[in-house]
Amino acid sequence: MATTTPTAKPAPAHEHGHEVHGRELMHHFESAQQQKETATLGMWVFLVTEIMLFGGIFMAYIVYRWAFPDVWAEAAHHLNTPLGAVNTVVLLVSSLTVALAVNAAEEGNRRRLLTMLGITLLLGATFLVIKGFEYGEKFAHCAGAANPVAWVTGGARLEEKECLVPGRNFIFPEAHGAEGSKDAAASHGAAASHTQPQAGLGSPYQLFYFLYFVATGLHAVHMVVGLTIVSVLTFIAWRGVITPTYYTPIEVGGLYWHLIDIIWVFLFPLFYLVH
Amino acid sequence: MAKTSTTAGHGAHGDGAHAEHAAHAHISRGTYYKVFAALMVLMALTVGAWWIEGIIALPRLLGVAIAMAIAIAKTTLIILYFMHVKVSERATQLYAGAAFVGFAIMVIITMADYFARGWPPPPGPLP
Amino acid sequence: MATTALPQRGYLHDDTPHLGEWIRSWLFTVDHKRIAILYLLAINFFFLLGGLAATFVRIELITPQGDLMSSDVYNRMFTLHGVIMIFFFLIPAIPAVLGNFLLPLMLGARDLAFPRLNLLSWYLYMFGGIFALSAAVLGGVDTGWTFYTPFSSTYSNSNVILTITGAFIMGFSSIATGVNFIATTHKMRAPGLTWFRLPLFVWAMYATSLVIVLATPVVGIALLLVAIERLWGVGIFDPALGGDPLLFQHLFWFYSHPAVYIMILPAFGVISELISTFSRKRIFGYEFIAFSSMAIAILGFLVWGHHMFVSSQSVYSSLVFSFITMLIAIPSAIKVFNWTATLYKGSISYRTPMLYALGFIGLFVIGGLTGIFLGVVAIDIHVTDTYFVVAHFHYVMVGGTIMAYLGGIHFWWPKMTGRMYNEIWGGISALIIFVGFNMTFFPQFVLGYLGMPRRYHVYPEEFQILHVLSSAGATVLAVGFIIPIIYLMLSLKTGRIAGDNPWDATGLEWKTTSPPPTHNFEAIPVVTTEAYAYPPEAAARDAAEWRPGSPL
Amino acid sequence: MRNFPLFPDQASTFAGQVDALYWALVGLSLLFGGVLPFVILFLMVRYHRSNKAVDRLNQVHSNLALELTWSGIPLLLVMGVFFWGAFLYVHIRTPPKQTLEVYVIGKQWMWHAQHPNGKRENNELHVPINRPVRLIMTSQDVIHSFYIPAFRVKQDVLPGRYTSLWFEATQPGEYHLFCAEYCGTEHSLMVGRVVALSMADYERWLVTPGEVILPDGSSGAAAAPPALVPAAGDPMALVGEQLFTNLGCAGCHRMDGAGIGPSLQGLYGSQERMSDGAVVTADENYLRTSILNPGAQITAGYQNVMPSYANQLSEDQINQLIAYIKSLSDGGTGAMSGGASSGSGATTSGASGAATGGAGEAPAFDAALAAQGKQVFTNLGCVGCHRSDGAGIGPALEGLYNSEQRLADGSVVTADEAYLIESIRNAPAKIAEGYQPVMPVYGNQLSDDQVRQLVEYIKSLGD
Repeated sequence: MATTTPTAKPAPAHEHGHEVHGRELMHHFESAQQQKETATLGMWVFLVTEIMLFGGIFMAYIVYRWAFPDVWAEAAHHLNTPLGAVNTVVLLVSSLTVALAVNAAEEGNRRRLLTMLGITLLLGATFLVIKGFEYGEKFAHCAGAANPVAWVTGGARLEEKECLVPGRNFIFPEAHGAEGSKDAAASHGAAASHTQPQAGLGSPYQLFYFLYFVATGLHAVHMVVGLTIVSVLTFIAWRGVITPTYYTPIEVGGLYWHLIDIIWVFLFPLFYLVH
Repeated sequence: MAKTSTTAGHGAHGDGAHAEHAAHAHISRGTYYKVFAALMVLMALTVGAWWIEGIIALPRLLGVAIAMAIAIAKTTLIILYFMHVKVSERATQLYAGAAFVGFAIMVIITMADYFARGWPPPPGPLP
Repeated sequence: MATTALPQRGYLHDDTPHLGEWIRSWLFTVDHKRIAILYLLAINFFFLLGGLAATFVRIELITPQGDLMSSDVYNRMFTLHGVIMIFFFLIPAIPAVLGNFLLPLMLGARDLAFPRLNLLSWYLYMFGGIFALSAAVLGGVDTGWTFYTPFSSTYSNSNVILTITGAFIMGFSSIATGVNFIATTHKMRAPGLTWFRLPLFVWAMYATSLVIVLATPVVGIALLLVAIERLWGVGIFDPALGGDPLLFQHLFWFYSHPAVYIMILPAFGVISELISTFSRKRIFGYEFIAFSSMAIAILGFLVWGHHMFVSSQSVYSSLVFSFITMLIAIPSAIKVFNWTATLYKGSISYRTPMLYALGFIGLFVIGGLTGIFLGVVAIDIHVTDTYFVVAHFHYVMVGGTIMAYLGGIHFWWPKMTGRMYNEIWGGISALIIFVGFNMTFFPQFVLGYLGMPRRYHVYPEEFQILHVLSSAGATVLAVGFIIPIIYLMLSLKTGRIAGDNPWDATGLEWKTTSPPPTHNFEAIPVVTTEAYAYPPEAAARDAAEWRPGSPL
Repeated sequence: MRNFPLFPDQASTFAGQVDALYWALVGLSLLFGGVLPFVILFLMVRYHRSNKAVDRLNQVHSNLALELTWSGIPLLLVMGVFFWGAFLYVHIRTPPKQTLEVYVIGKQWMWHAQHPNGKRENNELHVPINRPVRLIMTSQDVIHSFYIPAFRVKQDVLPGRYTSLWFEATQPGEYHLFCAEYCGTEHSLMVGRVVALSMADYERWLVTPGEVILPDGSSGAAAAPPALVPAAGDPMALVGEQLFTNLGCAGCHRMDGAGIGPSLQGLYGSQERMSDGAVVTADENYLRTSILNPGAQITAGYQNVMPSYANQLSEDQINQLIAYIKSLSDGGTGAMSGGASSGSGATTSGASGAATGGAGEAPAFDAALAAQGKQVFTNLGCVGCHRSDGAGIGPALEGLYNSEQRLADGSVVTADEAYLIESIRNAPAKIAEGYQPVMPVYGNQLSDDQVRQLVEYIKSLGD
């Protein structure tokens, strides 16, 4: 079949150096351009799998939200929407800083690159702290404390029993969410005033919180991974590995960070902004 | 060689897209700032819409549609500009789209079953 | 081709006599060929393990009473068989061994795009395997490989979480391989190697990778949700909370049906190579075979509900799924017809790989046609979850994937090791496998239509004769699987030196030495012709040169 | 040679239809799978390299017409197969209006069935032949699958909802009943038999007492309310009614519609408007939801005040309540109206119609009519005198039907239908020995239908 004619370049890696940046070009690539495009494509293919991974959770979300719209509306009122909104902004800003970091790497501006990566790390950590506080609130309520601080210090108690962490102790409070949405009160507010609190097992309210914890939890795991990646990127950028001809790690790591952002862009309205 | 073959004009290492992007199409910093501003506006819009829905009654589906439209707009901006898909080669663009096609297939077919089946079924706890 | 010694620069060769160094040079290798060998060893180990479990299942079923083992042990046995064979053998078998070894060679590349990711994939596979094995050692798991809720999430008292973790990790190993193959196929092709000059094996691998990448994460999350439900005590598939057990089935089959194509598409690729080479003729309808692979990959995502016809899914969904299932029969049929047409006016030789390939066609036709039975809802209602289904998917998986896997191993054995296997024993074992396979699984079609449900430990007496027949066939089949292991091992020491291209095949992998050097090619080849460009004289010359006494 | 079948029994109306499609497919498969190997064998031998006599030079590598042919013909064939299968499938999934309904509960690892008259059985299912039977099934734990190979029917049984399945048996006999969905350790022991009987045998069987284990694990006789003693043949709906009364449902669900809950009269099968504007059909699943999770769907014009009965009722009790609610509906396809086809469907045909209906089929009794009969019996206050323990001023009616009765005048009569009708309409005509002629003449106060219902009820008390 194929006529094989010897091309210019023999096999061993070190003899590849037809361009100045020989060190970071791996032996099996022909050019830096090819290597960068391959890496980008590979990352995107991996991001496809990430999207499908979260896709399974979104699928479950759609099924149950469609089944229990009232439950969703009531349950979502017990999430801390202001904190969720702040977190969304934090992530969007971090996306910008990552994009600017890639830009700085392209332009060979090491100082700006390090600054941007540093800010990204900071924002990522902020996100996790806020998320942790939100989780803490829910767990504190289960323990009977009014907020996470009170939980640790033994301060203010919660007046009304509430536990929104799915499990044996799950207690969904009587829906005083009725005052929040006046028209909704007509249908399910009345319902709430008559039925006993949806106690423990056996209520679809748990589905909402289960999905909330699983989706945001998995997202938080991705955040931790993302932070690790950005830390490594910061380190190699600090070591001076990144050059205008070789910034593929920043580009590819950035793609991952943006994906985390995209997932949150959907999680935020789906869990916090429900009526 | 019975089957004559054309000379290896293209196809060398990849999809022959090298020349096209040789200069590496590049997104300027100004664009990033503009995109970010747009994201912030969309963010304000989605929270605003939610707040308004709390005051005046809108059909539930409309609320969901607004929130999702805004989320999709944000995602599109991030993917096209922050993730450089707008200036990437064709294969990358294809895969960036493939994920959403795959997800859409899963949702459409599964939900079609739920619609036709009459979901939810009785949520019956058992003794 | 009268070489008498293996080339010194082969990838298998090591300069370091020191044992520790040698082990390290294998365990930390990033060479796709060595990783393929690591996979080969691991996968065959799991195959033997799964086969052992199957042996116990078949022995138990000789008598209608459950007298060899308790029902609990039996359930764990068939689950072990299913989990090991599907997640740790069939899914990675051809891609991770043959694909890993051949894809860069066929593309004229020095390695896969991401060599370290490739090594990571093997480690993930091993980790997943260790989890699954530890689950088996610690008492096993009794849910069946399908892990249906609420049984798996609430009622089973076995090591579900460990097994699920194993399958989950193994999923990431698959994903790593898929990502690697896609990026490699897109970006690493040799100069002149356009898409329509690719060997069909590469097309099949590409289609497989596409399915892996889109489907695997979904089962990952579905299994993860089951594990969380078990750990946490609450979950979204629990009917007590308003959850829907059918949602799990949707998510599970969204992966597990395409997974069937992850198993069979690579086999199609192998068979295309074999048929063409041993007919000494360009494959018939190249484009149709290539596109039918892609069509199967895509349509494969639209038919998962045919596993749920009696699960109380809606009537309309069932009809739509049934309709698309009928459509997917067409690309499979196209392949079979094109392979057959390739034989016409070829110069056919009955070497072992070709015997496997011809056997594959016969068995896959039966497997495919019974698939149509199962796709027709009215018949599926009767035969689903019976031995009819068991027989059907064994015809596709064993008769298809394993036949192709063995055929491929034999075909590329000289390339992988530099030595020939024993042709006589090869032919004998191929025939034994073919006969043993049909003896094992054909009676199961009859059993299935009679109504014998699958996963039954104890069964009504009137089914015994067919079960005994099936178990007897399984013995023959086991012998057929053991013979190749023996003579292939022996060939490593005593096999004839094969030379670079023992089959006179086309394809870039035959342009380099056997075994290939670490970086595959001394010089990157430039491709100027399409795949399988056998000149028409080749076939005639072949026949002219044949003398009585030459290999058949 | 022992029993060695190669093809399953055909014992339902579906069996022949499914098998016809099956054999058609086998034929098509032989056309391809049978011929193709021989084509391959032929080519293999003819073009083997040892054969020097054949032309190898004019090879063909593609042929569009050929490709289209071998794509097109299989496509047409599978489309034909698909439509055949699709129509058959829709037929299999569409039960006729009038069916005999049997409730089935699956649990690890047994099947429990309850017939309309309350008769229960484990791991067996007795069904009449030539009569459509619909199974309404649910599971107590994991997913099971109800499978009768001889009938070619199978349906998964899920926890938390009803699935249904129908068939019409054609051949009397015993057939395998399997659980086809893997359900745990003793999955392969979750088997039983389906007994198809002639209508007369079936009805005789229905009134045969038998011990069963209830789905909650208790033995039938102890756990069930006394009225459920199988011998008494009390309809499921009556147990449901009792439950309805005991739970106090009637306080809100007043039948005149004046209660704070909607009236259940005629509810089953009707279209109900919900408070959110949706219109739902009040089928079994709706009723189930409304009992277990009343807040989920509120009927328009009513408040969400009903407490949830989740965790308070067993699957069994829910089935009984639903059977009762269905019995309140005329238009429904429920067990009651299903059986009452001759009664309510032909009110004008009068006594002769009823009589011929009885004589023609000679059933032991009609469960549905009997249920209505019991209601009439209660409403008229008959039970005040005809106490079942025999201590009343009228004779006990248990075991009366078809027994020899000595009358006050010394003669002996057989208590057949004619005797019962005469005794209702004109009691003093034949007074049982040892009793006084105190029973009023019901003459024309009762319609023919009511009399027939009473007779059926009395028949149901044993023969």
